[in-house]
Amino acid sequence: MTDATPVSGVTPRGTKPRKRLTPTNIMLYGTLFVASVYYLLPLYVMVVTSLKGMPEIRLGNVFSPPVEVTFEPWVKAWAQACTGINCDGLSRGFWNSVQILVPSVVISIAIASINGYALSLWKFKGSEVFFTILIFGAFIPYQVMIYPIVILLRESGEVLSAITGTKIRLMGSIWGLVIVHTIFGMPILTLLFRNYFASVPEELFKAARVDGAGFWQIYFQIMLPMALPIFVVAIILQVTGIWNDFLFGVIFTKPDTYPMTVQLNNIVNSVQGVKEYNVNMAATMLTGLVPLIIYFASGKLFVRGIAAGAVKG
Amino acid sequence: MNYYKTTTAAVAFCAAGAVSAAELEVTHWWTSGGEAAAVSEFAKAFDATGNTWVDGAIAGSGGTARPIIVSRIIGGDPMHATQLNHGRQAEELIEAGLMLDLTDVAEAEGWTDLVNPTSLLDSCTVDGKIYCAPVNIHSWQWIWLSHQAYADAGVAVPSNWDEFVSSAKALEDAGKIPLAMGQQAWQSSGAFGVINVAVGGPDLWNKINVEKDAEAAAGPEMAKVFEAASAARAMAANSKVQDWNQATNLVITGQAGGQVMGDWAQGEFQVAGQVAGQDYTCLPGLGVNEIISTGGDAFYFPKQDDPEIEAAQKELAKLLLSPEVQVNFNLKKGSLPVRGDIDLSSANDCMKKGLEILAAGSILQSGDQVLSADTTGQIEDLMVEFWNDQSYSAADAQAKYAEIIAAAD
Amino acid sequence: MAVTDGAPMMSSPTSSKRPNRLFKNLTAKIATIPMIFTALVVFIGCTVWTIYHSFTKSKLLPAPEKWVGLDQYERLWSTRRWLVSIENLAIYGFCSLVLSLVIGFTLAALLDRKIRGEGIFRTIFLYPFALSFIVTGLVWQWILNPQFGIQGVVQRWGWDSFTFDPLNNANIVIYGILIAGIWQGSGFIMVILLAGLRGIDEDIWKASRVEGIPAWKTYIFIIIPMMRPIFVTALVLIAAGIIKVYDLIVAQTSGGPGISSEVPAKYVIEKMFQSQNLGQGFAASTMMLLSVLVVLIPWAYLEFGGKRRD
Amino acid sequence: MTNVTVKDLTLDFGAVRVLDKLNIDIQEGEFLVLLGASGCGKSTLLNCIAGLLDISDGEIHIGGRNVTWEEPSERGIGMVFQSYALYPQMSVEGNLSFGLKNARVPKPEIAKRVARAAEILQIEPLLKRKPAALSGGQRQRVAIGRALVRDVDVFLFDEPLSNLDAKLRADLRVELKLLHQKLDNTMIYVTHDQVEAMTLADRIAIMRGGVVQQIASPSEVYNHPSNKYVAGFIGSPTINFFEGSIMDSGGEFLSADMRFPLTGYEATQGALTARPAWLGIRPEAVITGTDVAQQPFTSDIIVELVEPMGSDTLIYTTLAGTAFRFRMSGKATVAAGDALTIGFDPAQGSLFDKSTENRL
Repeated sequence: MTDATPVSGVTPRGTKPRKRLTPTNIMLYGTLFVASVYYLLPLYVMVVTSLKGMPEIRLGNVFSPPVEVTFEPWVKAWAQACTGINCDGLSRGFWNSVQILVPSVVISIAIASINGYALSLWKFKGSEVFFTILIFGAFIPYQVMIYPIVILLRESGEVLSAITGTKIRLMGSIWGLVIVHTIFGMPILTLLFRNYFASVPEELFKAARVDGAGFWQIYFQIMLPMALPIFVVAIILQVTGIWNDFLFGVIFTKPDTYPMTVQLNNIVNSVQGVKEYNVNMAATMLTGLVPLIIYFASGKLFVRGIAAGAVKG
Repeated sequence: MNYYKTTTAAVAFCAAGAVSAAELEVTHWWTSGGEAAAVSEFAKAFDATGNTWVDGAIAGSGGTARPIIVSRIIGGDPMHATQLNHGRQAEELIEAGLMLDLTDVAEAEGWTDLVNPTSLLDSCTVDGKIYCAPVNIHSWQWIWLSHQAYADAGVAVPSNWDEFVSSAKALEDAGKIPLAMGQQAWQSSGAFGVINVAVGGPDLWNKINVEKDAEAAAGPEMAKVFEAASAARAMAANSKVQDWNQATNLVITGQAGGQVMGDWAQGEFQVAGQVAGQDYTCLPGLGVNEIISTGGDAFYFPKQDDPEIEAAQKELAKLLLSPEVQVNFNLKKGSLPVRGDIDLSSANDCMKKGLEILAAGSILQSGDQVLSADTTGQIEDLMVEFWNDQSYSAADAQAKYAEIIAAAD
Repeated sequence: MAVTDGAPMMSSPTSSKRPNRLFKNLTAKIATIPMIFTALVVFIGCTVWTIYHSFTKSKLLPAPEKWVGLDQYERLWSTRRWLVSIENLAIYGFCSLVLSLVIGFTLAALLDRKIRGEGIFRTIFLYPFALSFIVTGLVWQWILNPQFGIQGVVQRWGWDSFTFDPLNNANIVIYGILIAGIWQGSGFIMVILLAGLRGIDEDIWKASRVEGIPAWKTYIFIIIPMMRPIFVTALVLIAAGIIKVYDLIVAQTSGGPGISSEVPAKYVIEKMFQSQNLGQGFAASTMMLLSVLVVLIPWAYLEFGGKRRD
Repeated sequence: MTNVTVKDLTLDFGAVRVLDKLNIDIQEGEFLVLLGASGCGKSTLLNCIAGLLDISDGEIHIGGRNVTWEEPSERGIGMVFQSYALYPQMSVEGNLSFGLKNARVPKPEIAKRVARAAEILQIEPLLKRKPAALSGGQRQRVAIGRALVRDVDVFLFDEPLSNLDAKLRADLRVELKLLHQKLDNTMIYVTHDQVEAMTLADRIAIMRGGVVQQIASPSEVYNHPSNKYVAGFIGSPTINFFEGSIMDSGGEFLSADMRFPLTGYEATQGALTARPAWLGIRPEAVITGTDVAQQPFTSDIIVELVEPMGSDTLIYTTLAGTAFRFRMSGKATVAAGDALTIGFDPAQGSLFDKSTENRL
C-alpha cells in the first residue's frame, strides 16, 4: 500500500505532483468529448446546411463547411417559403407563436402556482385526491382526451356566447389553445410549485396566519416574492414547452393562427420540385432559435430550476 | 376575431355601395408547385368578385389535412370552404347538418346537366340535396415514363405495363430506379389500385370494391394482381423518397424510369417545363386497360350563421364550376374539368388522352366514392406495409386484403 | 405563539356549532377550481367519455347509441399496424429508458468529477432539450439521409460497403428514432441526476475516500442507492414522454418505411380523424391508457402505498 | 515519539491563503482538539491531515511516515463526520464492514473487528438496522465504529457532536473520553464548542484565520491565554477586559482612574514595563463576602442585573467604567440595585499588550 511514496527519493512535500494525462483523465475527457460530438453534430449540420446553396448540397456531404456562404436560405425560410399560395415564410408563424405564448405562459403559471400553494399549505378534504388525479393525468396520453376536449371547447364557447350575448368561439381561437396549454401544463407545474411551497418553513406560514393574513394575502405578500426562482423555472419550462408544441397547435388553431412549429412542418412538407434542404434547415434553426436563446440566456437558472423542481418529486 | 373582421369589412363595402363582399377562409392541401399554381386560379377569380380568398393551405397530404379540417368543423370553428375528396368522407358531416345546402345554386346553374360524369354530382348528393361543388376529375390510372432514363439505358420507352416490366432490368443495369414510388400510404394504396385495374380488369375491380365481394378478393384473378404488385415492389426497392412529387422528380430528372401516379403528376412536369410525348410519356390504364377512374376533388361549405358569408359561399360555389375558372384551374392542375361543355384545345397530349377516354365513357368510380374512409385507411395500412416490406408475401397480403373487404361497410 | 399542529385556528373551541366542513378553507377551494375542473372534467371526464365511446361504432361523429361491445378491441388486436406500433413502443420505451438513465448518469457523474469546463459541457448536453421534436426529427432525418448523410459521407471516404440507413431500413428504423430521442432528452435526465449528485452529502465522499473505496464502487454501492428517489423521478419523467411519442415520428419518418416505425399515438390520431373511425381510435387510446396504468399503479403503490418513513 | 506531525502546512484556495505555515506535533495517544470559530480553518486542517484536500506546501507525517502524497485510505486514519456520513442503504453491519470488504480483509477478521467495535460502542442490537432507523446518538456511534474497525492509530473527528442535542452531546462527550482512555489512540478532534474542547483535550489548539494561536493544555489555555483572542474565546461567561495602561513601576494597572495592583504577576516576557495594555479578569476570579478584605483589589459596586443559573449566579455591574460580570454562588441572594463589595487578585489575571494583543 505504501509503494505509492517517492520514486526517486524526493521527500514528498506540498501538492502531490499529478500527471495531467492519467488514464483516468483521458477516459474522462475522452468520453465527454465524444459525447459532445454527438450532441453538437446536429447543430453543426443545421448551420452548415442552411448556409449552403442547393448545388453544393447535391454534392452530398452534410458535414463539409459551405464553400460559398449564402444567407439566401434564411431569407427564404423567414419571408418567402410557400405553403399553398401563401409565400410569407415563417414570419407569420413567429408572431402567432408569440401571441399564443404570452397568455398561455402567464395563465398556466398563475393557476398552477395557486394550485401548488393551496395544495401544500391549505390542504382541504379531497385536495390530495385531486392532486393525485392531476398527476395521473400527466401520464394519460393526450390522444385519449383530444377529441372530448374539442367538443368541450365547442360547448363552452356556446355557453359563453349565451351568457355574454356576443359570439365567442374557443375552438380555433387563441384562447382555446391557451386553455389547452393551461390544462396540460397543469400537472407538472402544480407539482413543481407544490414541492417548492412545501419546502417553505411552515413557521412562516403559521406566523402569517397568526398575524391574521388570509389566503390571498399570504400568497401575494409572502409566498410570491419568495418563489421567484421557481417562477423563473416555470416560465422557462412553459416557454420552451409551448413554443415547441405541435400537436395542440395543429388541432386547436387554424392556418391564420398557426404557431411556428406547425408552419415549419408545413413548409418542410411543401415540396415543390426538389426538397430544398438548406431552406428547411434554416427554417428549422429559426424555429429552434427562441427556445435556444431562452436556454442560453437563462443558463444556470434553467439547471438550478430543474434541480429544485424535479429532485424533490 | 375573424367574425369581427369580416363584419367590419362587409360594413365598409356596403357603405361604399358595392355588392356584398366577404373574406372566405378556404382550406385545402394543394401545396406542391403545380397544385399551388392551380389553386391560385380560384383565388384570383374569387378576389375579382370583390370578395377575398383567405388561403388556408395545409401541407402534407390529405391524410394530414383531413384531421385538421374535420376537427375544426366538429369543434364549432368551421372554415368557410374546404377541399375534400368527394365521396363518402363528408357523409356524416352532412347528416349532422354541418354542411351548407347548395341545391339552389346547383339548380340555378344547371349543374345536373353540366357535370359529366354524373356520378360526381351523385357523390355530392344526400337525400336529394347537393352539398358540394366538384371541381375536377382526377384519375389514378397513369404511368409516367421518362424518355431520358430509357435513352440512358438504351431501351425504347415502353408502351404498356408488360414492356415496362421487361425493361426494368436494363434500367437497373444503367443505375436507374425502374419504378419511382413515394412511401406514403396513400401512394402505395393508389398504385395498387391502378395495377389492380390494369392487370385484373375493371370488372374484377368493381366486384371487389363496389360489391365488396370478398371471395373475388381472395380469388386467383386477384392473386395475379398481387403478384404483379409484388413485382412492382421489387422494381421500386431503391426508391427512398417520401413525397409523391419527389418521386415524380426522379422521373423528371431521368433517375427513374417511371412512376405510377394520378394525373396530378402532370402539373409537376409542366412546372419543370417538360413536354408530353417529347420529354415524357403518359400511359392511361398502364397502357393495358384504357380506362380512368373518376374521383376528384370537391369543395364543401360548412354551415355558417352569417347570411353575408353564406352568400359569399354560394358565390364561390358558383364560381368554381364556371367555364373560365374550370379551364384555367384544370390546365394548371393537370386534371380534367367536370363540365363536358368546355373547350380544352389548349390542353396537352396527356390531358387530351384523358378527355377522349372520358368522352368514350370508359370510366370507373373512384375508391373514395365506393369505400368508407375507414376501409380506405385499412387498405392503406396494408398496402404501405406490403410495398415497403419485401418479405411480405403476395399471398399473405391477399389474405389480409380479402379480410378487409369482407368487413367493409 | 405556539400553535398546535393542524388544529383549525379559525374555529373557536367554545362555540357549540361546528363550522360547516364545506366552508372550511373556502378560499382555497375556490382558488383551485381550475384544478378541480381539470382533474374531474378533463382528466377523468374526458377519459371516461373516450372509454365509453370505444365500445361504440362511432365513425366521424361520436355515436353513443351504437353500442358494439368489444368489437373495436377485437379488430384492434387483429390489426398488424397496431401490433407493430405496440412492439415499437416497447422497444423504443425500454431502450430509451435504459439509455437515457445510463447516458444521463454517466455524463452527470463525469461532470461531477470536478472537471474543467463543466459549464460548457453541461450546456452542450442540455441544449437539445430546448428544441422541439419536430426540429429534432427533421435534423436527424437529414443527418441519417442515406444519400447525403452519414452513410453517404463514409462511403465517399472509400468504405463503399458501409451501410447505416436506419430511416430506410424497416428492421432498424426504430433505433434511428431512438438516436434522435436520446439526443433530445438525455441532457435533461443528466441535469436532474447531476442535481441529485450535488445533493449528496460531501462527507459521504470523504468517508468513502478515507475507507479507500474506489470512485466507481462508491457510485454503484453507495451513491446510486442513495439517489433512488431521483432515479424514480427521472424514470417517471422519461416514461411519461415515451408514451406520448408522436411529433418525433411524424417529423422523422411519418411511420415509415411502410409501417415499421408506427407508434400507438399516431395510430390513434389517424384512426380518429383520418380514417373517420372514432370508435377504433378510442379503443386504441384506451389500450394506451391501460398500458400506462399497468406501469403506473404498481409504482404508485410502491411509492405511496406503504407508510412513508424518514 | 510523535504520531502526527504537521510541518509548514500551507493551503491556498486560489488567491486566498486558508492555512498559513502551520506546525503541529501530536504525541502518540494524545487527544488534540482543534478549536476555533467557524471559518478559522480547523476543519480544513483536519481534511488536509486526512488527505481529503491537496495541500499547497508543507509536509504531513503520520506514524513517522511521510504521507503528504498518499491517499486518505493509505494514511492509517479513521474519520468521523459531523453528518455521520453513513451509507443509508446499508445496515449498520454493512456500514462497518464495507470498507474492510473493499480492502479484501478476510471475512473472519471482518467479523471479529465488527463485533469488537459493536461491543465497545454498545451497538450490538443495532447491527441489522438501517441508519434511518437509528437515533442521532446511535448513528454517531456507528460512525465512530466505522473508524474503529479500520484498526488505525489516528482518529480524526470533524465536529462529531454538533448535530446532536445538548443532553446527548454531553453524554457522548463522556463516552468519547472513555473510549479514548480505553483505546489510547491518537485523536484529533475539531470543534467550535469550548466545553468539548476543555473536557476532552489533552491539548487544545486554538485557531484563527488559518493560524494556530495557542496550543497547550486546557488549564494553560484557560489560565494563561497566549493572547487576547484566546482569552476572550475560552471561558464562559466571557472574560472581562479593562482597557488601560501599566504604570511606570510595572506594579500597577491603571484603568479609568482605578488602580489594580499587579504584585506577583508572572510576566511571560521579562519585566512589565509601562505601556498601554488590556487587563483580563475571569468572572470566576471575583470574590465576595467576608474574604474580600484579603484581596489585593476591592471595590464597591451596584448590582445591575442578576442571572441565576442554578449552580451559580451571574452578576452584571460596571467597574472602572466597563461592563463587568462575575460569578457568585448559586445560593447567593442578590437583587438588582443591591450594593456589594467585590475583590480579586489582578495578578491572577492576564495582561495583554494593547497593540500586539499578546500576553505580557
